[in-house]
Amino acid sequence: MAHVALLIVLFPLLGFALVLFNGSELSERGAGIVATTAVFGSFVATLVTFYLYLHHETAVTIHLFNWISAGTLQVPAGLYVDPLALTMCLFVTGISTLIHLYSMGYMAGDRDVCKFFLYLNLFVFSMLVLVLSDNLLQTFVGWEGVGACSYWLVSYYFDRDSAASAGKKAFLYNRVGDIGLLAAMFLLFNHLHTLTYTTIFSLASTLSPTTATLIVLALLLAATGKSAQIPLFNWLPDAMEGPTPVSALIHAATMVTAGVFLLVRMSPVLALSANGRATIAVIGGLTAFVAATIATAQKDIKKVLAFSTVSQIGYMVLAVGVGAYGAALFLMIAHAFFKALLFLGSGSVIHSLHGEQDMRRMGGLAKYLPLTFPTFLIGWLTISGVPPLAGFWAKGAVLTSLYALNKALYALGLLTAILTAYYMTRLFVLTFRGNERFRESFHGEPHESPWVMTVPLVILAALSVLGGLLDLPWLHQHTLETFLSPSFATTAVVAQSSGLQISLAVADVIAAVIGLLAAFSLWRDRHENPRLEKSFFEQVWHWDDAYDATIGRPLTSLAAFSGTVIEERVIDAAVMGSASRMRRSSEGLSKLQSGFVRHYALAMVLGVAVIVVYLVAKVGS
Amino acid sequence: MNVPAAWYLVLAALLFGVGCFGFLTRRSAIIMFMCIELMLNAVNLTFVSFARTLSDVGGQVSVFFVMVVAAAEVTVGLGIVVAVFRRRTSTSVDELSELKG
Amino acid sequence: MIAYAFPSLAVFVVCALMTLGGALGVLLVRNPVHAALSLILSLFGVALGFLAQQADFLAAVEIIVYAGAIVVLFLFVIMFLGIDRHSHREVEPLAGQRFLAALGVGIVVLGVIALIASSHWVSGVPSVSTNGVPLAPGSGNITQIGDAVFTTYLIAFEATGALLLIAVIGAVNLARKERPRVGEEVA
Amino acid sequence: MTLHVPAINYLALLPFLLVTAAALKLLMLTALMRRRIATSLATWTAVVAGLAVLGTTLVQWYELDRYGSSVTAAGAIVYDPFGVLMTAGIAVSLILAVLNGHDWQRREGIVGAEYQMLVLLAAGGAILMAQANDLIIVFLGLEILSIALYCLIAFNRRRQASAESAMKYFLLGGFAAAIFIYGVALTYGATGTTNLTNIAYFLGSNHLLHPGLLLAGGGLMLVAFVFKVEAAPFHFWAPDVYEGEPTPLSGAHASIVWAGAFAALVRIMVVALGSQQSTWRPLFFGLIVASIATGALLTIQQSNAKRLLAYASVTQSGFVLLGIWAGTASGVAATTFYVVTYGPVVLATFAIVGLVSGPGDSDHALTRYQGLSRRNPWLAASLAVLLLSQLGVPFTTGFDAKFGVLAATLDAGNVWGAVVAMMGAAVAAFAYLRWTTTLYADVDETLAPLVVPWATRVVVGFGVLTTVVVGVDPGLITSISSHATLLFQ
Repeated sequence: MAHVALLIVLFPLLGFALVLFNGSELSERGAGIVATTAVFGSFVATLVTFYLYLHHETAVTIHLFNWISAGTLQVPAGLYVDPLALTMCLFVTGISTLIHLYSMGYMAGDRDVCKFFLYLNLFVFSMLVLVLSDNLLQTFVGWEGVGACSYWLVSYYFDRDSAASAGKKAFLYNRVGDIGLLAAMFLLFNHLHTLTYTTIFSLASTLSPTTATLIVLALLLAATGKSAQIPLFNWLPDAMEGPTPVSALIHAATMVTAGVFLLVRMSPVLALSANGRATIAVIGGLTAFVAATIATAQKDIKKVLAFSTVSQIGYMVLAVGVGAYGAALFLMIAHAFFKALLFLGSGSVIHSLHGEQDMRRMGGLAKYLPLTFPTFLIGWLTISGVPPLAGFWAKGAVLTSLYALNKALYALGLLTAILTAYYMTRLFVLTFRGNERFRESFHGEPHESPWVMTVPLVILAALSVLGGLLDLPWLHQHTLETFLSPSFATTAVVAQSSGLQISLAVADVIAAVIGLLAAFSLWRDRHENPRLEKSFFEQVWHWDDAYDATIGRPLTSLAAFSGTVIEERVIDAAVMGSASRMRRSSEGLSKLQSGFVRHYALAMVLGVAVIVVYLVAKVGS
Repeated sequence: MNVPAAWYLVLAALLFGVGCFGFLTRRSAIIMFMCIELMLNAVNLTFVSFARTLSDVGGQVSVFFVMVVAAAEVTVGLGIVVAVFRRRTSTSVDELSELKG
Repeated sequence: MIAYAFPSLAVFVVCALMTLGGALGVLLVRNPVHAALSLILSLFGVALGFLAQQADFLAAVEIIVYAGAIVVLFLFVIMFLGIDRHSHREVEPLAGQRFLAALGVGIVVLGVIALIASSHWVSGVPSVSTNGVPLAPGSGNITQIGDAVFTTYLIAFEATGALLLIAVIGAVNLARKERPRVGEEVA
Repeated sequence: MTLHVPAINYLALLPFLLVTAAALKLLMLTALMRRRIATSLATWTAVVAGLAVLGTTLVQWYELDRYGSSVTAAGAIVYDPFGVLMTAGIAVSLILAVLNGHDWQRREGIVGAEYQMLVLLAAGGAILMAQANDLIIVFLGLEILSIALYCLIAFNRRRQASAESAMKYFLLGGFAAAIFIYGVALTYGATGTTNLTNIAYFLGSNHLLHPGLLLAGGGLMLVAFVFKVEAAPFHFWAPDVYEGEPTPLSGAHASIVWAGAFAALVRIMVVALGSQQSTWRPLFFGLIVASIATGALLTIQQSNAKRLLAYASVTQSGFVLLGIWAGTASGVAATTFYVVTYGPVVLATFAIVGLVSGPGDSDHALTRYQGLSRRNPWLAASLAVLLLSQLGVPFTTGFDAKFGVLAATLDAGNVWGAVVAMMGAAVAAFAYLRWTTTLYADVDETLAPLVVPWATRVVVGFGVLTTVVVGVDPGLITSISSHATLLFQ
């Protein structure tokens, strides 16, 4: 099992190396095939590991080597294969394979396709390192790797200003989150002298409640950065600037799930702090709701999906906050299926219209896209929570846990469910029904995408339909929940009467139907936003403006002040010119390097003189 | 009573200083090289003076090795001087300042 | 005032005059040939210092090896390059070099003398390498040195072999006129 | 009278004897054969000698493991794991330097075995320094090493730059050697012996009330070593000499010379003068700060690859000195690790530098590296890895080495040294990264790929593999170097 588990990580690395070193010789198709095969190999290795795990039924730590060994800091590099890591790996590698396959069609003819696949493989590798790591530091390496890759991929079209600045924004927001992870690591190491998960878990009970709360809050900060939660959620919609398969990869399988994963992984620490968990739940609930409202007003098809991701991740964080880890994971998997489906479907739509992303210039595409349309239909119904698709069960699991633990959060969740159905229906109607508005700007016939793009759509559609089977509420054994339970510290036990369960399910369905009907009635024959949405939601609750007003603008004016007043007289020498200062001192030093051998000898003699003077002073004292 | 070794030590230190100063101020490679020989001889004198005070032959043997090294160094050093200045009319090291920065 | 034996005092004064005078000659004269001759003077002074301090063998070697071989080699190269007419008496081209050199060297020399003096000129224990046997005068000196070279300093003596080997290879390689071209290579 | 020739452990001396014998064999062949001997024959002789030394060190290591360390040949040679490990490092560097030289000779059309002979003897000098237990032996090893280098630097007499750098290195080297031996003389006066063991014993059993003489000796001896390892302000020769000398030799400076000089420095400072630690530590601190600051500042504006690497090694040597500053077992182990792992990296870097410069070996502008990734993707990637290793990126030996010395120096209480070192590393990072990005810069026209000869392939491959494999799993070398403690520590 150890060797197979190692293969999970090594395959993408191998693909990365192959593409890196043969980049100039590989055709773009060749690079695609190599990269896709590598990730597929990783998926197969995961399946084998999974099979082996089912026979052993114990979590395994695979020690690779002693990475850092300095005094009390002992960090081995290793893999920790437990149900949580396996589950993550399964859907990360599986969905990544499909996205790789899809990219071969989507990116065909783009420049630097090799580089694209290079980053893609590295991305998957980093995510697997993150997930399979047996200690926090190694997770951090993967965490940073994912961040760096997302930066490269988001600013892939770096000659577009918006793409470059979106990349930077993603990077900066992530850095803020990283501080959280670093702080958590320092705190843990300071108190427990270890960064290895299993040791942390066994020692966690020795942490004082205050420390535990601090650690949980630091972890939450980390998660808000990576998983795009309030207050650091803004980068994710901007990250749409990258190519669509990248969006799918970031949103569905990797990256954004990392934050939730981290929280779930640290569940034994979370268990120690009720306040910390409550904060998590509130942040998650708020994000889910706020992002959903924003999604109702976006014009760009990918922006809607982006905010929908933020909202769905909010659900997961909410579930983690109330201790329903199983439900969070269930939603994560279901979300991976249907969000990948929706993104790839939207990519197919954009592809058919040669890059058009504005929904106002779409409409009536159903008949042109015979495969994309039905699969997208399934995706839409799944995320809206229509039974018996995966979304219904997953969201149901979250909402059921919420109902038992906190009625207010449950109400918020249900409201968000209505909004979800609403904005997704709006998106669907604007894209596939109604008049063919694209005729105004697009000349020619939209065409269906090639098979490499549609096959992943079909597979993902099938998964979205069947995903609910993972955790049906009336199967008490052999469900995802029981499979995962060894990885969780404590699971919120939600023992509820089947009658209540059924009525909750009915409530979910009603929420979905309300959203669907509202959207249908509103958007059947219009395509412009009403006033309220336009002014507030479309502008992301003025979130960027708020940052701009509270942090950006004061800083700008302060900068202007210092630029005109302070800088010239005071700071110029110290701060602003530190680079040029360094260059100047460098030039000064290099003048000493005059080429005259007697100057060099003089420098030596003066050096000796300093030594002698020091020694005389030492002896004299 | 004979002159103490200390006098010779001071003499050696002064000789070392003269050699050192010559190395820094003379421009001919050959004369700079001679100055290094002066410095080595100052060292030899120091060794011998210490050998006398310590009544130990080790210092004298050290001088022997310093001389061997000096001979080897001179052979190679003058070889380099010849190789470098064969086609020139002066041996000034200040002309060798192409490499810098 | 301690009265020192006149012969030793005279020897020291002569030795000091020869040594420093020769050294200053190297420093000051224009003609490289004269510099080499000044060097010989200085080396004779050092040899005198050796003689005065019971290093008879070394005094002989100093004159044979240094004055006889090394300085002759210097003279040979000076003649060979034909630079005996040239001198560097003009102004020092490197600004501040002389002043800084004098300052640095002055500090080093005075500092070292001060440091030696602070330790009362010597602080080691006598006769370590000869196991308590004091320095022998006259021809006994040669025996003692020979003994030490083949026992305590055996490895050092062997290492000088490698040193001279390099000197041979290096000098031959440096003095060779032009290197042969690739065509001459044989397998 | 009878002469009591001291007992000699020939196994301990075998590495030195092997390289000298190989050089002698080449000399004999040159003298006896009518035509110039083939470069490949000379190369293989030297490589086999290097491999034999490596094999010998392996045997020595196991023998030492079983029977413990000792001194031999009347206490002049020390036979301990530290010396053996340094010798092994020198042997590896020797092999790589010879292979570098092989391709260089091919490019320049130079035949003959002089290069190999001199490199072998230089390695012999370094080995002697690493094993020396007597200041006279250290001096002789230093001179064997230096004189061989003087000849090697002047080797390519077609190039004016080569002659200039030989002259500079020779004059300054002779000057430094004179200062060193004066220091030895003063130390001799202070302790009555030149034997390191005896010095340590003398200082251990006597408390010097007036240590002025000893300190003057120690201070002057220090100068020669920091001159050899390019520590500021004794580093001025380095960029000029690196630029002018044949490129395969530039690698030898920071590998073979470093190993010898640092080994001797460790022995003198930690073993012989360990009791004076409180005095020499501030001196080392000054050297560390000066080296790291000067090196880092000067690398950032260099546009010549070889000069840049010369300044970079000034910084690196500041880092190594951090380990000696600590003077503890872990400090010595970190120093050893640093020196032994830095050699292959720097030699592989210079192998690529020589290759990119092409015939003539004179144009080392960084602009030549533009778009190397298009011409030779593997070569560019290797160079990137090597540069990142010198920068100290995690998962390379550079990181582990820097981490080791920093940890050791922090353990010994040198917080400021560590701070300066990290700031210096950050500044120097700019130069390495600029070079690395040059490799991947877009160029308008793509030149034909460089042909990489087999010897360069071996050197680069070995360097990259070492830095990555050992970098990812430094356990083996770390444990070896922490076992390589000094005999009298």
